[in-house]
Amino acid sequence: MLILNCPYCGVDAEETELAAGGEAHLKRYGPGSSDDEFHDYLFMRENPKGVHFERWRHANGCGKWFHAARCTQTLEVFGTYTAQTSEPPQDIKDAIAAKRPGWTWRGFS
Amino acid sequence: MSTRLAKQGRLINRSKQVTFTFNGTSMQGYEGDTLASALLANDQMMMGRSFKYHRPRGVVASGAEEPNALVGLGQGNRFEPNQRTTTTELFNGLTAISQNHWPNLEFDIGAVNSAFARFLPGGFYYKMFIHPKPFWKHVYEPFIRQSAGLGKAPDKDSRDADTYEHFYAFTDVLVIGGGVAGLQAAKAAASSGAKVMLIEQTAYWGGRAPVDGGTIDGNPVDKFVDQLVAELEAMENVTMRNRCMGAGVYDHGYVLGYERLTDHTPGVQGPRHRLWRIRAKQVVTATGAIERPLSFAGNDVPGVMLASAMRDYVVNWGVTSGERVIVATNNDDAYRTAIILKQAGVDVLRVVDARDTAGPLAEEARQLGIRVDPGKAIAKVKGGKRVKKVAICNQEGIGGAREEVECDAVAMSGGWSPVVHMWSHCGGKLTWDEANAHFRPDPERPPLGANGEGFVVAAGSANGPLALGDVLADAQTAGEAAANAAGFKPKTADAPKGETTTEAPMEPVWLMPSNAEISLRMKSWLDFQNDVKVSDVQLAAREGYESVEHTKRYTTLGMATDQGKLSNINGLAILADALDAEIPKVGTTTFRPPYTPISLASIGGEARGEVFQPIRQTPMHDWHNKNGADWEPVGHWRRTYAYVRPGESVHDAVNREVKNTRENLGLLDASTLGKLIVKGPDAGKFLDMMYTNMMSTLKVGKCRYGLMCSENGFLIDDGVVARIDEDTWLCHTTTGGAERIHGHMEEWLQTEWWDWKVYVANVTEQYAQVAVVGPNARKVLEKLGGMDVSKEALPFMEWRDGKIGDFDCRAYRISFSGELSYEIAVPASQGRAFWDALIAAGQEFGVMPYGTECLHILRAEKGFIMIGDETDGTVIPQDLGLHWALSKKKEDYLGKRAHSRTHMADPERWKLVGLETVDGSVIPDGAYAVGEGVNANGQRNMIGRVTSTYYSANLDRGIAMGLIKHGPDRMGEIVEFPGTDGKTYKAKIVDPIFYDKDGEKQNV
Amino acid sequence: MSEPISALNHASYEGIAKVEECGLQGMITLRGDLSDKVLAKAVKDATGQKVPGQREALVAGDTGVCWMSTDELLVLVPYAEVEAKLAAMTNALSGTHALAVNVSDARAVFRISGASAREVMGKLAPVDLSVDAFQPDQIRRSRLAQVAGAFWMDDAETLRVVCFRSVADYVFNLLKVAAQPGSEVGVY
Amino acid sequence: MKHYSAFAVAREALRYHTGWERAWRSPEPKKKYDVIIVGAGGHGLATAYYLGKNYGIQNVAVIEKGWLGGGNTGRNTTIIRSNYLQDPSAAIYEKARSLYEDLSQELNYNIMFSPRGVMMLAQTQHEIRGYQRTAHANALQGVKTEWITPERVKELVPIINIDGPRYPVLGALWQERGGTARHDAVAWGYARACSAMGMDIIQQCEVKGVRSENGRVVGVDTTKGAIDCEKLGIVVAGHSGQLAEMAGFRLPLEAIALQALVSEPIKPCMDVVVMANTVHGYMSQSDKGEMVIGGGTDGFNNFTQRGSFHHIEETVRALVETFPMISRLKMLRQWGGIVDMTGDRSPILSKTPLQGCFINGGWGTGGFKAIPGSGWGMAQLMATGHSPLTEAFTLDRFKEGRFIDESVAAGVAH
Repeated sequence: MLILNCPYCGVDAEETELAAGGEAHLKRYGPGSSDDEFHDYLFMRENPKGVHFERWRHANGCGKWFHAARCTQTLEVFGTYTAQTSEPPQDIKDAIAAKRPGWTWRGFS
Repeated sequence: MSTRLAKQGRLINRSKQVTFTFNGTSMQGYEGDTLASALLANDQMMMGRSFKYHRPRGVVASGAEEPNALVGLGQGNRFEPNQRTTTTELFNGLTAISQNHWPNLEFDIGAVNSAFARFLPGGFYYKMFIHPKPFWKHVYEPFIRQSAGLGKAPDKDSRDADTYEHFYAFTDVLVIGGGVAGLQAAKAAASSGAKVMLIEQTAYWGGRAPVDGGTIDGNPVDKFVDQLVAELEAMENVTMRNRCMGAGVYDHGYVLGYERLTDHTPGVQGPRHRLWRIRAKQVVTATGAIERPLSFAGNDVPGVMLASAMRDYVVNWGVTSGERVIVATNNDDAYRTAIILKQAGVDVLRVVDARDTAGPLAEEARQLGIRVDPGKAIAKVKGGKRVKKVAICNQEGIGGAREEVECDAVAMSGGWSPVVHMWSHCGGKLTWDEANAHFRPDPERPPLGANGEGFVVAAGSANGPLALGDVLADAQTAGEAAANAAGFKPKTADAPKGETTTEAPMEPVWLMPSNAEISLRMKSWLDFQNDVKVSDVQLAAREGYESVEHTKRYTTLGMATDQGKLSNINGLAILADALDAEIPKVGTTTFRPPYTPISLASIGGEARGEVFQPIRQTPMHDWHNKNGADWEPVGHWRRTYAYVRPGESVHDAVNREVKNTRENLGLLDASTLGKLIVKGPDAGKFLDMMYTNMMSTLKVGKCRYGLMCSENGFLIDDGVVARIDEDTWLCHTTTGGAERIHGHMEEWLQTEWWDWKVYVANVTEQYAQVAVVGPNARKVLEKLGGMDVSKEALPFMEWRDGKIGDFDCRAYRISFSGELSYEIAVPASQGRAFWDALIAAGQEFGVMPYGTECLHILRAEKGFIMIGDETDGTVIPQDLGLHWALSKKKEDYLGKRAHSRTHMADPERWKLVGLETVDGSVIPDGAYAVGEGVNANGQRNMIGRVTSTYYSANLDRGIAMGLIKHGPDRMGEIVEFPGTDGKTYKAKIVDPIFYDKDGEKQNV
Repeated sequence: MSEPISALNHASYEGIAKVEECGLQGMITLRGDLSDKVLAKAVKDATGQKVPGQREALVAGDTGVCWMSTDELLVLVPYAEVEAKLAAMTNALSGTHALAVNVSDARAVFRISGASAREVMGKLAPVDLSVDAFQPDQIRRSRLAQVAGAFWMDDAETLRVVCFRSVADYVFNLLKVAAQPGSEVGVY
Repeated sequence: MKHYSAFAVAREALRYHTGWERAWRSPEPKKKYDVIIVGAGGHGLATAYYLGKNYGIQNVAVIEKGWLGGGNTGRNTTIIRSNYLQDPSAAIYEKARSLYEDLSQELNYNIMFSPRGVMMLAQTQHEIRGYQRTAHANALQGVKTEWITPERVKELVPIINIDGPRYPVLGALWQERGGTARHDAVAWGYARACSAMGMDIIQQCEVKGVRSENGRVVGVDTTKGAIDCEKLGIVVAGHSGQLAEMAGFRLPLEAIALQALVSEPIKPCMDVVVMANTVHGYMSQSDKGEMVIGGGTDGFNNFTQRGSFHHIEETVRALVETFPMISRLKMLRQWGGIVDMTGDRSPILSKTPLQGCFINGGWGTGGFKAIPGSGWGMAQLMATGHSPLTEAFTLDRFKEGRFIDESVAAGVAH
């Protein structure tokens, strides 16, 4: 039963207020993209054992989507941040580095 | 025999007698008794039968760890199987029945299993009952199921008479366990000002320390407990609950508390159980320790009990478990039992101590005239339903040279194991403690919370220490540590000084005698309820079931209702020995919640009966209810399937509605259709991405039918979109689509196109919407008066704001039936009044309300697709011949890229057509069209399927729509649909529009 | 125009707390840039209140404004005035990118009052309702058992709860169960 | 291999069961095998078994990080059915079900397959249409199912409440030869048979790397050293992604938690398996008497084998509503497993970009019931390069948009 802090309304929301939205920072590929690009965009996921970036919606709350950086093995939460960004902010990356030196996730580290 | 003492019993109130029945016999007990203590007081030692061999079972413990003394409690709608007598508080009128026997407890047919025990070793059923094949299902299994299964099933029609609830609590520090350690830890934590919650599973505070004796700061333990409880109760920041068990520890500091409010006072107003959902920054587990049995032959005979339990029954409830008792031990603590029994006037024949040297307590026992035999062991306990005699031998050796002693009870102590469940539930790791031969929490590897730091601290004997002084000191430290970790500054203080007689070291004894021969090992029980013996674990190891998980599953060790609280460590030790490995190397099985079983009803909480799930109602719900509505759940909504009149079948009603709507006037409650306002400078651009067709070009005042696809290309929703003003659109969605599509839009706006200036609002429930349908639709509206609804003023696919009668409304000239049709939205608060007005005004025009089935048939007659019928999550617009709705002009919209994938562009895909049965019959729902031959897996080749199929009262024949391979190119051909009814339905492929092909009716 | 009727037409129940459906309440969902001065003035004109801060509820009786999200407010006005206030607001905001819609009829409002009011809500919403965590002037959007809802405190012993109209009956029944006699928890 | 029978048990009893030999050997790995299967769960062991039995390939090693059968094989709700909608699913699940029928005799190990019947309740009009569609498809697929009335439902399951206030039972899809089996025994039985064929089951051995030469697999590096092989089968459920990464390709999979629970044992009161998908719960009664209950999955990636409690809540309240008499029974134990989910919730049995390397995974919540069919098809694929049972479940289907979606008939997999 996770608790995530909603960066929009500031509530420490328990899981039942939230809706999980899958992997974060996917780049959308539309018409004109290759089959591989489109396939990876829709189906290929990192599924890491460890640091992961994912989307959540404060569904039973302010209704906003946000991002969370979380460890899939310990469920440790490194931080949450706005959904209006295409990559994790530096302070989140630093927070992860402090706990998981040498971490990488897709292009990020 | 077991009996009640004239005095003693710190927990019972002798002035309050309580009457109860066991297997129909009326018995007496006192307020404060548990069912177990009361039964013992009535010399009822045998309380049940074991699971596999149906052997007689007596109570062995005095608390939550009890594996044997389980009963069926209560009657009728309050009957509950497998209730532990040791945790059941006695009350007047309690009725209990013993379990797993036939015809009765004393004489049980199933006990033949016991005679054949030798032929039924661990895992025997994997090796037997294989031939002949049909026998498993019809002969072997029924017998096994019948003889297993423990408690009686509640009556099939019983309905729980009680209510249940949840409660959300938030605290800085949660302390689980109200013994001296828990109390002290709570005090230490609370001193910091932190919010502290303390829960205890029993009805009293102090745990077992008051029984074990000793002094705290010079006072008797009882006095210390009373003072401390009073002190804590007086603290503003401390919440205390007893009868509230810590059931499970979950991720991010989530803890389940299982509070039993009225189990001991049935019938009293209020909920029976309350399931606490506690969020704690830090959790202190002060859950104590559980004594281990000793493994010797016959250790399962009624009368053989844990030494600590026998002690509890004397001190807490003034009950002796026997008149002539032998104590067997590998540690000093058991001498306390010997001494207390002796002082209570019980004849303690001797203490059989596997060790050569014991501590001062042994000396004390000798002073009282108790014979102590060092280096000795119990070779075998004799007796069937009650201990009769005990054979004593040397601990070293195979158990020869026995001396037999007559007695009626045996107290055994194999040392103590900390209760580490709460520590382990969420991933806390354990470490092996050589000195005490037990697993205890490894402070280096606690369960981790949301911040990646440990969030559980173990305190007192749950953490390893067993001596009173050490327990209190450890609790003080734990309490302070928890408060610190929760972000508070506790006042550091010295723990109160606990003093007890010092004890000599225990010696691990996993088998009595040390090299017991096989005949003894086959009678040495590990799991009393599931009948797992030392020899079974050794057999499992020999056969290669080496992992502790394998052994557990192969022998069922620790899988009984006590989940191995007594048996697991002993079994583990036997396994380790058999594998010639060290115990910590073998490891433990996983500890899973709950600590002890919790009622399913408490998990469901308030969600039962009328609040099981929400039912969404439209403003006209009551009218429908009063007028014969046959309800259909659509998501959480309730919609009317048909309005059934007296003497009518549902089918009749549907046909009546179908004809009347085409011939006269029908009313549909369309309030459940979603209505989303989309507004902003970029709204048009946004809707062009959401819909497959162009919405930005829609003129103000006009409506357009739109399709929505997922990014994966599949149809997800459809509906009519209306342009309200320059930068505002109103999008209709399917019923139940409102929340889904609203979320869908917000998702794209917030996570992909966050720089677009668009706001969305869900106004679905602001309006009651009524479809006024049929040749007389305009007449009824004109009769009510108000806005001009003429063809000229309000043409097809347009909308207007205005008044109808005296109702403010928005009228849409749209049709899902092919009839002259208006959908009229009025404020929900006036929906019912508006509906009533239409019904009244409509009388002269033959008005009838119609339901969802009529709606389906009308649209099918017109070949309109229905999301959820023609679509199922695998269908794309191209399959349905909706190419016209796929904008060629737009370079992008959700689903466009997906449609260009090979399989979606495949000409072999099944395509939408109409289907007309040759004989006019109705093709069964879900029927498939078959082609020639079979595929590589021997399955009949299919070339299509029916998506919607109905009897059309207007056409008086069966009509259907379906997806058929190359369908549109095969007009006029006949395809076959084999039904599950044995018939084969022949249907001609036709155009899907069955009625009013030119659409004249809707354009009048 | 015929007499408008609220979802449960003032139904009420008395248990460990009093539960009442409040009847019709004028409500406007306002979405826009909350830092925008024009928007602030529109809110002020409609309610006399400033734009609330995060999770703030500035409500007096049937007039006030609640923070719903970073770009959304719930404006409360007397039911009879909602159309006029909405028109004025729409007019004032005509130049700016904002959305104001009447949602009065899309909602139901309940009042829970009495010493156990907090506890009744504490059985249904996963929210810390202890005095030090939840106070008058705060609003919380959350879950009431299985449906979404929002609530704030009018005073130390009174909660006002807003939910969707279609589930008013469910929420009322929930509150009745949660307020059943003999179910005091005794923590708040 | 010593033959198991009542006679053998009796004979052993006379010598206190001291004569039983190991069910499977515990060998050290050889230098090289024809085939290495990674993962000694049901699917991996069954694959090895049919490689040996159907294709005579017996120089096989099954490598297991932990203990055989210690993953999802031993954590599921043991339901066996094949009433699937789509052809490829129906084919492989029915193959599995029919193999289960004789598996005890074939393996000489009682896996307790109990064809007690599986019913899926229809509680909405939409479900009725979905299940009637499934019934029609099954008839053409050679899967014996039928649509039954509420009265028949009540007859088969006396404890059910068919006219509950919220979702009355409107009928059910009934598969008479569906049922349950003893999950651990399935793994143990296959393991014993594989070992008897001379295959090596190497437990407590973790694969650390996959070795390949010019695009072809040549072996694996393990905690017990390097082992060579001609062909490699990856059958590791939730850990597929990690293994694939070692083999140099990626999989469209995500690992999430699925939970289940059992009640305390009671005397027999429900003989069939009941699934209620509208309210998200399913229940059967084990031979021990426990009510075995399963429900929904979490929505987020999770490798902890612990799920979120509110799913247990949703499931339990649904079942208490459907079977009111269980209200006062108690939950004895809850647990979680890691399931690997694909984009269409159907499995992947496929060749991979690495020659000689095959993948069997993505079974999501439905794996146990498929074990024999999965092993049969996978063995055929690995031995011959093609299997009609597996051909639809290829990796590239996602790229082509050729999905196998079972959710369409509300027949969610369990």
